[in-house]
Amino acid sequence: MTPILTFIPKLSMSAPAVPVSDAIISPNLSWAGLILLLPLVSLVLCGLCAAMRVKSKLPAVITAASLAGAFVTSVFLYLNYEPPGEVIPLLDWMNLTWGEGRFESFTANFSLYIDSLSLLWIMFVTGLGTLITIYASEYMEPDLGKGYSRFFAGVSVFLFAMAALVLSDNLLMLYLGWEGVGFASYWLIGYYFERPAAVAAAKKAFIVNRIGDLGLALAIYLIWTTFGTVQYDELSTIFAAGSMNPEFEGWTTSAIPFLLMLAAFGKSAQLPLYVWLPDAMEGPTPVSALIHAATMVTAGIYLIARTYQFFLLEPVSLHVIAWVGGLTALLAATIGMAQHDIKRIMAYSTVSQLGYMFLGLGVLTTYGAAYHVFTHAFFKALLFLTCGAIMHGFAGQLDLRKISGLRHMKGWRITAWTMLIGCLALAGFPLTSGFFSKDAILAEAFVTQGPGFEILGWMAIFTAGLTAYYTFRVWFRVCAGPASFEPGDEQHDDHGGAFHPHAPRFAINMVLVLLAVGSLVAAVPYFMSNQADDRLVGGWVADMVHDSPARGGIPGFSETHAVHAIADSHEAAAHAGEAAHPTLFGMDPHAAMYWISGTVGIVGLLLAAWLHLWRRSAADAIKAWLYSQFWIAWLPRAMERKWYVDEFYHAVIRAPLWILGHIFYVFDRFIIDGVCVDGIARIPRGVARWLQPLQAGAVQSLAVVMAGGAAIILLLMALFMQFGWFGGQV
Amino acid sequence: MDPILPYIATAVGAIGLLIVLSARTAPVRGVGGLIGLAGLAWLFVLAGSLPDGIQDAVEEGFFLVFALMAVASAVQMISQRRPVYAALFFVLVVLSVCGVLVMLEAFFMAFALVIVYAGAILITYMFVLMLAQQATDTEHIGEIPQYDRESRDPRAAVLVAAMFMATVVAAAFTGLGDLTPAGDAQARLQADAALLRSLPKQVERLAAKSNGFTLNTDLASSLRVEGDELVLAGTNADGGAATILLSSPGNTSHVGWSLVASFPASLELAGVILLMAMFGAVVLARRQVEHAEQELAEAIGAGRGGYGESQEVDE
Amino acid sequence: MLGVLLMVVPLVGAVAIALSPSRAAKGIALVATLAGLGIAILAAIDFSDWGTGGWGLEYNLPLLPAMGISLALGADSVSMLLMLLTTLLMPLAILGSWTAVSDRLREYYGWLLLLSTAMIGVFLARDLLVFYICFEFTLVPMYFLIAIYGSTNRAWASLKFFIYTFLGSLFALAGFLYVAWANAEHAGAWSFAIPDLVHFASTGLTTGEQGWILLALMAGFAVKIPLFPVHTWLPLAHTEAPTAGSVLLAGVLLKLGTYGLFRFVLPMVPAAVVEWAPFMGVLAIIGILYAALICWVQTDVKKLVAYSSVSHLGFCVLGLLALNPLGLQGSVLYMINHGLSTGALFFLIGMMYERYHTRDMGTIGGLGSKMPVWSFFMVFFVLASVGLPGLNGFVSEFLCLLGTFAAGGTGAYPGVLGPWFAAAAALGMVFAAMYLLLMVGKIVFGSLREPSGVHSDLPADLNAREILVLVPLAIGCVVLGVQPDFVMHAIEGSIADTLASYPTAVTDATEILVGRGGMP
Amino acid sequence: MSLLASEAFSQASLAHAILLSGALLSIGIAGFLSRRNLIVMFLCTELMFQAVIVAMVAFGRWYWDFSGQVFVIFILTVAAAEAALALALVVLLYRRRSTLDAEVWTELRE
Repeated sequence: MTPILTFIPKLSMSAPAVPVSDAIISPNLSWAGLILLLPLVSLVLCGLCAAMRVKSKLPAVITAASLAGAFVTSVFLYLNYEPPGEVIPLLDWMNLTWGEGRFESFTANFSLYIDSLSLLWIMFVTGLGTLITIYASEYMEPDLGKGYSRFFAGVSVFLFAMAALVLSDNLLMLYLGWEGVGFASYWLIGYYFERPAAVAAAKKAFIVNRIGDLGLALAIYLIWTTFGTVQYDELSTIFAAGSMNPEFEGWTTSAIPFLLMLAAFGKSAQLPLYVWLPDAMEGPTPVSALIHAATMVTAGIYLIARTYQFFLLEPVSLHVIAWVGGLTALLAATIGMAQHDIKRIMAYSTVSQLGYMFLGLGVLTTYGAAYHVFTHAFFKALLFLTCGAIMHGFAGQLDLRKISGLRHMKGWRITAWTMLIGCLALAGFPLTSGFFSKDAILAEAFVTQGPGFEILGWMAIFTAGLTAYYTFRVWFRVCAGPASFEPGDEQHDDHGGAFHPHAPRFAINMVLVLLAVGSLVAAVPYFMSNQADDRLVGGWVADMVHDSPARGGIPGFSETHAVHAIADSHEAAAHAGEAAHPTLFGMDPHAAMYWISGTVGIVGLLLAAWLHLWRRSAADAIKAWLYSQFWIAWLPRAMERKWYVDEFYHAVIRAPLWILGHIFYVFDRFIIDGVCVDGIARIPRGVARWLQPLQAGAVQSLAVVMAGGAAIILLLMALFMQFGWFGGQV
Repeated sequence: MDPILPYIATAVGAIGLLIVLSARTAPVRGVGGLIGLAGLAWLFVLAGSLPDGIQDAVEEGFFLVFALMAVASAVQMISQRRPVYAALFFVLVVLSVCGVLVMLEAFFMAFALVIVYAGAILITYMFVLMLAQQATDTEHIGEIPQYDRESRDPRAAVLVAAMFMATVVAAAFTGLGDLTPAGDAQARLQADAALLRSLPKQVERLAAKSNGFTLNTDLASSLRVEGDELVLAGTNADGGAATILLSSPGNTSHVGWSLVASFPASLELAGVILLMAMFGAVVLARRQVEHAEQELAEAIGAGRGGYGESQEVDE
Repeated sequence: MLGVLLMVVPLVGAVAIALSPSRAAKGIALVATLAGLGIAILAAIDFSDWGTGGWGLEYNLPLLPAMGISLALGADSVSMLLMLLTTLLMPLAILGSWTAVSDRLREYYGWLLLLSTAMIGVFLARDLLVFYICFEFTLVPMYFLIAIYGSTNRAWASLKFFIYTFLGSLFALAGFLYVAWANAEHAGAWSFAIPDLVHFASTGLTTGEQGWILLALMAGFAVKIPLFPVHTWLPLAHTEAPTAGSVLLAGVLLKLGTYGLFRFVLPMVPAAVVEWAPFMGVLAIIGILYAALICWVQTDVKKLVAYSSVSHLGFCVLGLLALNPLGLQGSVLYMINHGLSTGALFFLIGMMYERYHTRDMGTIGGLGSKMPVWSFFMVFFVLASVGLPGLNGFVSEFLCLLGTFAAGGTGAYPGVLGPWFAAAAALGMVFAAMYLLLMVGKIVFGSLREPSGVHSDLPADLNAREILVLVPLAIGCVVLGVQPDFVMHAIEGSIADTLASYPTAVTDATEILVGRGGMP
Repeated sequence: MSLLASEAFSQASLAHAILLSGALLSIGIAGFLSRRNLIVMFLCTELMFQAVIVAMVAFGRWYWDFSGQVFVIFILTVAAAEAALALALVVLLYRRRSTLDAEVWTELRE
């Protein structure tokens, strides 16, 4: 497919592949700080609204305005951006120098690092943020007086933290954003704090994220002790100086990627640490859409993309990422199939799609991962918002068995049709944005050599089929079929009579339509011509990723150097010439992938249609059969119970720690305090009691003691006179 | 002579004493007594081997007899059930001590002891004993009160006693070596001369006894020791230089002279002590009338001053 | 002159309270402490040696020239900051317990003011005896505050607190006296001035002697910090202490231990510190993880925060033992930050206690809906102590851990700790999130649970006075979180001086312990 | 003229005297500490006086210094005074509790 559309002028710039290291320090761009400042301002204003108990929708307006401003600023920033990227110092935070040596200074300030990768991220973060805030302004109406401003304050904090994370020029400010985003998700998941489930989910989210943050913190320490700096530009100069650098040997350089990976898995809910994301659905739906689908969960991918050079040092880490991503995708997809709550299904689908993105990172196509992030943000946000609209309309009803035939109901047509677009994109229906982005990843899985990447590729394709199945299972159950519904349990304003669902009004519909258009348009960048380098394929997103440290993962660059040991610098290897292209079924892997994933997508769709549209009874029959067969009954039950992962964590980590805590507490109170401290305190009293009888008051006992004492003294003196001190003759 | 032997002897003596004190029946006490005395005798034998050995067997013999008699009666005294017998045994102790004093040529003190101690002090004890032993009612006459029958646990007491004995034994066997003895007769005469010189009046009285002898004034030169005689120089009636012979004073005069010469103040003090003792005894022993238990408690509780102000209560 | 004034003003206040009727006690106490704060700020402004490690507020009144003892006061930037923290917490403590105490008022405020003098005395002391006397004297007021104004079994708690700490500091006295004696032997003349003793100890004493002195001083300061095995008095003392007592105990008294380490142990016995640093580091780490897990299972809120202080100060000690500027910067910042955030937490718990007279998380919960302002502050300060970046907890915790991490022998100050120490301690960050969020989840969020039949004349949510107490602390947390630079530059000088004797002492000692350059 | 003035008073005989006085002293102490009858206790003190007298005279003889014997006189006065007062007290105690048992008096306890 030759690139067809080249209409965005900016892309016509052509510049040599300049190493990113000498980013221009340009303080004149300090207006870029607005992206950070505006959310802060809206946070303060929403806080004031909360203090003044504002009843109107003012907080929503403030937040929407500030996010729109941030979005416009980021677009402007993108428009006059030159490839090597700029460092914009804003405010001093920590800089300590106690010597002139390499490891005797530590600087980490609030300053922005604008390069294509961060611009790509900040644009879709702020863009989606604005849309979702508008959606939330209507969605949160029931809580107008009660928690409205607190909600929007939370959204502003989230956006500030996400911006700080994405735009920061050093790992410490990234860490600030990282924890800030975790805190914001704690704040927003726990929005309905009366509900214990929400509070528990919020706590779980924050703690699991904190485990990820622990990994990031240790990575930062290691990086500073090994490289002496945490600034991106300084790090890239070190990397640009080639890999033969004294700092690179030793166990630290191989530990850093694994710690960064731990952080990414924590934040982007991958296999070991994904348990918090499904529970995070306790929060209001706009939160799930904004944070747990589009922006926050992609932070993990951004981190790995930003620090990709570390991963290139250690090829094993890339293989681990690929496998973890692939396995998570499969696992989440299987769980997603067995759930009934549409928001939980979407949550598991997010985990699964993130698995894809990590697979992309693992198989050296940062471009594929980034592009999938870009498209996924749109259609997943769209799907979440449609679920939100349904939940909002049907008084909290989320069970797909209780609602069907939405497209026939009056006022719900927009929701149904936008949901269809979203489902198509998610399922990877040919020519949709999801299709192109997923294929970019799947193809690379077959191109790059690595341990078991072939199996990973076929597993990913099978997962794509499952994705198509469970997506359309939702759509056919909810939107297609006979129109019938049962209201949910949140009957807060049942003004008598039968409950009739209130369809979403203009704000929600407008946002849904915009997002639907967005997810369709998201396919376009794939077809833009690649300016940065003629060998590039992948359109605009590839250009954006190309100018960033994540360059190593651009198709056309990737297949050569990952395989060889990191003997020579990866710059040289890239130009050494193309190794033979491995082919798949005789065709170029990308082209082949179009056909394979297309067919798999359609097969999944038809399966879902057959089971959930035409022959719903058949679905129930199969399910009953599965449960009846003892040898297979465990499988559906396990899938429905989410493979017992939560119970596993509880049994392996939480319960032992809780018992250990009690043991320590008992140990502390009785052994250390009781035995040691009080024990020692009891010694004097014991000795006193032992000597007490001597003072019993009987005259003669007193006399005996007195005389005895005198006698002993005299005797000792006499004996010493005679025998001298210890046998020495006097 | 192994230096540890005396301590073993002391231990034997102590064990003997322990048996005597804690035994119930007479024969066992007897055996204990024998063991104790055996220990003591062994000690005396060991002491015999000290330098200069035993000068005069006879004298030492008598000394030994008196010593053993003293110790035996002392043991009897503390082990006797009846206090009166204890007092009587104490008289025996005093007598045997006087014997010892005689052997040590302290004749005056021996007899003083008999008179004062055995005579006066013991009689007071007997008197008080008789007073305090009245049986509360007739059928108890002759019965030994409980506090006399059993002594307090003697183990600790005997142990302390043994320790004191060990100290004395240690001193006796090691410490005496570096004490300088009194020296021979000549030195003793010189000491007598020095004593007489410090008593001029006494010398004049002696001089006046021999008729017609006048003393020249300077005693220091005139009183001399020649050979083993004490000589006093002076002028006799007819103006010629003459010396008279002073007999070395006997024990009593020695004691008297040194008492007056070196301890005049203490003598007065002794008198005062005796006076005070008499007053004390009189004040303390004034006829007190029985107090009811409650008044007594109240008196102690209220703490109204000393013991003296008790009210007279009719019989 | 200002130094003496700082110590005298609270005394004058105490005397004034003694003379005036008990109604006026509160007012006088507040005026005295605010005056103290004013003087402290004045002193800070005209203190010229920020960042250079120089000494200001000099004052010297020879008391016993023969023995070289004099009332010598002086403050470098670290002492100045800690003194500012003390003078800030004092008025807040008095304001915080405005309605908490109703009987024996004069005595209560009198003891508080005496405590303030003693604390300032410790930070300003330049003479060993003055330091020790003030260090000891802090026990007396705190004992009476807990014994008289505490809750149920206050007698036992105060007794244990007093004897435990006192016994420990006796060993410290022994150590000090030995150094003073050795100095007198060496120099011929007795002198208790700290600079002389520090200089002599670090150069004149053999490693063996230094080892013993380290043991003695640690006995005194470890109890105060408190370090792991000797911490059992803290939860008891905290749960029984009145609000103001708890705040000052957590806010300042625990810092005396770490200040003691910073001012005496580190500079005085460098060779021994290097030798024992790994052992003490292990103790600190055990303290962090052990106390954190205990916090997690607590039901009494105050005991939970008390154990959290044990855990947090483990980081502070670890920072000190890293023996490099990063670690020390982190630990000095930690002393200040912990004072602010934990002090505020105790205020909040006190306010809740005044309203509901219970601290058991089982009987009370979900106050978010009923007391929104209180909940906001509670969540804010919990996040400050959890170490959320942007607030003060994070900066100090990060620097301490980075210092410990870097103390693996790479920088100019090759330390003796290393990555494994820091990794184990970093686990404490996760545990901190667990127990603090659990506490917030129970008390602030969830459905409202209130003990029945509890009457309190205070309004349901915070009144103006209580907010006035919390706002300065909140501002402090934010400012120190976003702009820690001005503090870090301020204490650079004195940290360099403290570590002056380390590069040499460290290199030969670390040969034994850690292979050159390699990670342990 | 001393009737039986034996020329020398050897160290052994001095030792004998001292041992005798030690024996008497220790028996006195044993008696004082074990017998519960107040009067017998005081008798034991008298016995201890005897021991001292023997020692005094023995050393007096050894040094040929009569202050030893003079001192015995003072011992006698003290013994007499002590006997008088002690017995007065014993009488009082007897009147108070009509028993001579030493164990009865335990009010001295703290």
